[in-house]
Amino acid sequence: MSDTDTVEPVRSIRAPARLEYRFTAGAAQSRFLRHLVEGKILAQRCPQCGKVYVSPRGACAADGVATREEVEVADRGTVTTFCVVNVKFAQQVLTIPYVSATILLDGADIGLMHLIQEVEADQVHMGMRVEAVWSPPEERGPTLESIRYFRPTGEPDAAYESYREYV
Amino acid sequence: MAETCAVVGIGQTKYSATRGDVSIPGLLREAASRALEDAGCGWTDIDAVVIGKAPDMFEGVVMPELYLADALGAVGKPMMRVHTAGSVGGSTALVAASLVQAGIHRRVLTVAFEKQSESEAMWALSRPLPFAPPTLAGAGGYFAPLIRAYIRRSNAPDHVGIMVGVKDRENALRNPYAHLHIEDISFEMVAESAMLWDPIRYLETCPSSDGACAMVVADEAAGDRSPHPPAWIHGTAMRSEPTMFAGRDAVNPRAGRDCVADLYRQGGITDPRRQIDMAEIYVPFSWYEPMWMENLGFAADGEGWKMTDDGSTSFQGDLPINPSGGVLSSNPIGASGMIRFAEAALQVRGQAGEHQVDGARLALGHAYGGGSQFFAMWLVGAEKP
Amino acid sequence: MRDVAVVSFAQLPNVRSEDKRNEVEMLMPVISEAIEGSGIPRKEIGFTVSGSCDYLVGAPFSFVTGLDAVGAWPPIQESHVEMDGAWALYEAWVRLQHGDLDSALVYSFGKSSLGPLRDIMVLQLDPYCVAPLWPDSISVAALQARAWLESGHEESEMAEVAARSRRDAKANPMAQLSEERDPATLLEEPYLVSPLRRHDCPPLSDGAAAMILAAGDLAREVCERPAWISGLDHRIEAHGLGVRDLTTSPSTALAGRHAGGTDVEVAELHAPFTHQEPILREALELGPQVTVNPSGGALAANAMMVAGLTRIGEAARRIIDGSATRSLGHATSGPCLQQNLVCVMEAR
Amino acid sequence: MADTDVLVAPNILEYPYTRTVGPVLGRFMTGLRDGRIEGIRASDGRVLVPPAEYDPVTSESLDQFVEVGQAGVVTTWAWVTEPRPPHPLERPFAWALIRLDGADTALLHVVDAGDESKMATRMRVRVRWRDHRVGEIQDIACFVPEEGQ
Repeated sequence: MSDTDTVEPVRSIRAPARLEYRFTAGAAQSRFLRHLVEGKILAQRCPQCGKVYVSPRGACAADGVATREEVEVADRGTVTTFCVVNVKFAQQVLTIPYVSATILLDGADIGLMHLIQEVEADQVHMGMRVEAVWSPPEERGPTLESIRYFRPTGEPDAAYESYREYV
Repeated sequence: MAETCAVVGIGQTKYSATRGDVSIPGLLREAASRALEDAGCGWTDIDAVVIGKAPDMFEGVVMPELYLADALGAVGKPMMRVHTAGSVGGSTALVAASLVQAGIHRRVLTVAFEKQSESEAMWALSRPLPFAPPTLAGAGGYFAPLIRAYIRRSNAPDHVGIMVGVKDRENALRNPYAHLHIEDISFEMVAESAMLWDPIRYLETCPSSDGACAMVVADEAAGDRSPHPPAWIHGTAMRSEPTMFAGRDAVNPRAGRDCVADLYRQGGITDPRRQIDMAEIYVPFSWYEPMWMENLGFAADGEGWKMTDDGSTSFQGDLPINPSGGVLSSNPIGASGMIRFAEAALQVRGQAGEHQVDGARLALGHAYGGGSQFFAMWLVGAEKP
Repeated sequence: MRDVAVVSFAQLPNVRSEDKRNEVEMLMPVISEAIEGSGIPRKEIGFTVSGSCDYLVGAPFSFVTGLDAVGAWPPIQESHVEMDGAWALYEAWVRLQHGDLDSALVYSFGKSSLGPLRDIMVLQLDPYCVAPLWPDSISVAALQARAWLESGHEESEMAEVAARSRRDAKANPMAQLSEERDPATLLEEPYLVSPLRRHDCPPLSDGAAAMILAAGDLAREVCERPAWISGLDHRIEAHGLGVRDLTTSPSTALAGRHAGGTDVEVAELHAPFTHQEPILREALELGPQVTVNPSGGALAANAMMVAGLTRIGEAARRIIDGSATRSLGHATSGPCLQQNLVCVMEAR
Repeated sequence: MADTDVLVAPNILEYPYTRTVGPVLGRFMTGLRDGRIEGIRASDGRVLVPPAEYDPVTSESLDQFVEVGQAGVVTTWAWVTEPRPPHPLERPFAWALIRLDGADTALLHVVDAGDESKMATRMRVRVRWRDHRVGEIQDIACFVPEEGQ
């Protein structure tokens, strides 16, 4: 047993770690998520700068103040910028290529990240007008997945100047 | 005002996808021992240790300073651990410098590292959280839309990103520590590599590396006596802004502009393009070179890509950017920022070997992190400020 | 060194589970309270630094969203340590020594309710030879407790610490556990992990705290009785439990000597387990005349990453409110008091 | 909607870490796989078990290995009545710091003593090896009280 040269030395160990946490969405986010079940997109307006946040997080990060006033925004908007995802990685649920876009919903002052479908990836472009495709009401839950994706509305593109501040 | 201080020792590991020959402490020691040797000092000459790395989840070691205290000779000394996302390597160096600038310590050892091979880095960055849409696609998925917006704003031609991908890999061939040594790198090779996160191609992205970088930061007296030329610190600055707020410009963030303005004020820089000899900039995706050229005031808005296009940022250019090969050639995330800071210092010390820029006397080290919201920078020079 | 003082401190009430609020929603009111308490306009604060731990939340970069509570616009000079907020305070104090900035915001947050804290803390331990066995944090503390007991102490001393802490906590509205218990009856309870009983261990807490530091004239201007930091130091020991004498705390003693921790009237010691309080007391050479943990200490409220900063905040509060002229705040990190920080404050 | 309706969801953090061990820990792990416990000699002559890669006093690299005994004394211990899921044993057991014969520092491991009354500081315990060993600290299944006590 003392002859260490006869077998390969140990070079690595396995150290799996599994920890079970809970994730809390917080008050503002929870109200937003629950409204999705009803097909509504709830935003919050900052009392200082007046900007409309969606998804709301209960605070205006620029001012560091709580946002309490709730406003509803449209479920359609403008693609301000996007990425065509063509890379495979662990825990990915979508088939590639898919388009992940920043969408400025009408009435909001900040973009929301979501998927663009019902259009070829190479046809998606900045300024494209899109609308939400909701899951059937019985399948909706308090999650952004209640919006299955966004799809082109066919409206003319928004002018670059109308959204360039929001990418 | 703050005390004068200098970098008197620098050490790096060889960067690679998996440093299977060492433990985590072994990896840090490789860099730290080289830094001490360069500084001509021993473990007992060090007053305090500051370490930095990106999320603990990469290695699954919570607050690793606790376990690493022994290996870094910190027992009985003050030891701190910094975490500011991707900018952490830079911030860590700034905290170390701050301890000397405050007049509290004479010599501080600072080390930043990542041993990403212990886990799958992409997992830690892209783990889906409850209630979110399944759009998460890693760092590339976050930055690609910003790059697209930059291209739209500046009307930059597509080949600029490819040029950076080629240039930084060519530079890496002169740096023995670099992870990627692609001997036959060419424009065609980058152009034809897979489009991963359109508009980002595979060879326009950084690798995932294991590695560590260390520095010894010392006060003026120790700098004066250091066995090798010191890099004197002419300015240090950090700025942060929130990730998401209405009207935020994430393409050309104000935090970066404010940070560099503070740095230039400290260093007496009025014409950065002319006064600064080279820079090591945090460029994890090729397009970030032209983007940061504008953010850092080296080019006017919308003109950054022209510096890449006309060769100004090449090794032979008038403002060489990332002669080490940059983040595109070596990316141990938590260390990547410190490598920028250390490489800038190496250049003004005249110790960059084959990738030494002729006549580099004043250099900028830059790091950023989060959603382009955390910035850390320093300005180092061959002469005392 | 430049004169720097704690001029304002705020904390959330510690609770078992802060279910209704996420980190930003928790931090906003406490940061605002600290800033308003200082009277310094938010946008004029020179430096901001926070302390937190991703593993408590179970998500990387958890401090990033914390920044949303600050109002970091226009951009601010800001940093973060993945450590207890007490080390964020240290970084801020160092930064103020440069002389170009006069004030700093320090904050920290921690929610123990989100994950299995006893197991999370295992990942602090030697990742090769110890963590793979999963010795939970209470078991590790129990090893130290027995070593301390067998160096010449009694379990009744531990029960006395527990009873006094929870009794003192009755006067602290921010505490989570407060009760009147007879030490003798505490000893009749079963062991949790012998020799530790439940009352020897800290509660699981969610909390957040924020503090404002100011230098020189600014401190005098905004605060009637600033808690001037007369000494601040921290030290670390070897990591391995089997290489240390667990019955003493040499790093606390060293930090205490460097910080000048003598002649204090009040000491807030970050001792999450009962046996650790006398170990720290001895290391800092605190005599019987020193009031220890009048807030109830970490045995009454122990929000991770917050409890250390809170000790300094509580010690500062006693200078600011005039009930003490010299006080000491202490913070610890790592298994069995591996790393320790001492902050000595005084009225002038 | 009531304010109390805050959404909560499970969030499982699970990573299969692989740790490369380097030469010093690698030799220790190799020894365990082969049923042998090796420490390392520090600059002050002490034998450290488990071995440190770097000297705790001088910080210099260490490489002088010393085989130590497979039995030793308990220097402190804690009794677990209700084992937690990740714990090495499913029945009540002791965590212990154990100084092996020939070593100057103590190793953290578990003692399968059956009952708390069988545990005492300074008691002697002996390694019980796992049947199938792969080169990791769990190759020591546990320690057991040495016979004849």
